[in-house]
Amino acid sequence: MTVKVQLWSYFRELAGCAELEVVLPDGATLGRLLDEVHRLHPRLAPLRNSTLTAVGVEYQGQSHVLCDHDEVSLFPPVQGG
Amino acid sequence: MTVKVQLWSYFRELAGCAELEVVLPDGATLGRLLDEVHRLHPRLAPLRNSTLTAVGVEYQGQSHVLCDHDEVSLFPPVQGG
Amino acid sequence: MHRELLITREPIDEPALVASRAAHPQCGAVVTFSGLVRDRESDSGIEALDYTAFVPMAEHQFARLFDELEQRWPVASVRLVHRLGPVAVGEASLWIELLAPHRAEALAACQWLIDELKRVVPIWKQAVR
Amino acid sequence: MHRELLITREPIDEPALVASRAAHPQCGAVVTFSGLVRDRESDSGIEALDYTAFVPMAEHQFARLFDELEQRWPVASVRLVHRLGPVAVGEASLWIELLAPHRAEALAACQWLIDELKRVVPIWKQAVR
Repeated sequence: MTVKVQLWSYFRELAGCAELEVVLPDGATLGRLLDEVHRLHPRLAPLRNSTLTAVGVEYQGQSHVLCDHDEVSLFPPVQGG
Repeated sequence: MTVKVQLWSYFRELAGCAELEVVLPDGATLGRLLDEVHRLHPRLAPLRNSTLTAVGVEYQGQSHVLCDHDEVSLFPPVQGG
Repeated sequence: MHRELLITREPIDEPALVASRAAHPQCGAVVTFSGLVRDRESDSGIEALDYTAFVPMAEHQFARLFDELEQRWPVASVRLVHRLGPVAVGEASLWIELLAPHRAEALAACQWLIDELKRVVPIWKQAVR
Repeated sequence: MHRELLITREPIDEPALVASRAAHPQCGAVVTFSGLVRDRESDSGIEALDYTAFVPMAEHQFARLFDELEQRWPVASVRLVHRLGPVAVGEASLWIELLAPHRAEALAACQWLIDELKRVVPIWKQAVR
């Protein structure tokens, strides 16, 4: 299956891109996706513990099971206000 | 000595006056003044425990010793805001 | 600490007060509180509250509260307006604005100031039905 | 609970927002919070903060916070504006207004809402020096 990954805030500068598509085995989790994104963009890997993860507009944890065509967002801690 | 007493809020309606002058022995306390005001205006007496007392623009307690020409204010709990 | 106090019989013009806020570039938080006259008092409907004050003492007690506020929190500015006379339901009887570097201190100072003014500032209200 | 949310690149017109407040005759307390850009960030001077957001998720997360706010406190109205793009020092990046019957609940809800939005709403800022 293929999921679309959006990066936000300074993750874009670190990775050098805002959006990528990742091919994963069916039933892969968000954690498995992070492994793959970090393999492709190793400068994001050291920030793994503070990375926030969402599928669509909802936060999801690393054990969340992804579906084909999911839109995943990865971003650093939020700073609004 | 003579002190001027101002009543505020519904103490005016209860006493039927806004201001009175009270003659007291030298060295009399605010508590002694309250006794005298309550003798003159007995409808204020039941409210003694909730009555707030000030000399000039400062709160003072019943043991405060008054001076000639002091301006004393008596009023119910405040309700601003 | 910048301080402004106004005890007035005029309506409180909240938008104008907000528009006249001075710049404090080290402040990240502005908290304002408006106290509005509710349509009920002691479980019965009212049309207005009529506020009276012992004005010189009220001014003095507000000044004391501002002194203490300044000791307790790093507030850069406090502005307070209290209206007297009849105030119709929905209108503001009280307006407070506090500026501070951070939100927690501005909110805490606001809560404290309202609690204290309701304890010590000689202002009273009477329901108009 | 009345709710309004605006995520905008336009300056926040605080006086106009205050002037457009709707009547809620059962409410005695209005708390507003303005978050202003401070002249320093991480101990060095700045000219502005540039805000970006993942807007659809920000809107959804604000809606969730408003739902929870309504469960927790008897708030009659919440209005919130968050600005995006460059916001100069002294300008507001955030404006919140809460109306409630009494002050304690309005102030507590305001504190909670700001704390939560800084935890979950996907908005980020970058210093402009």
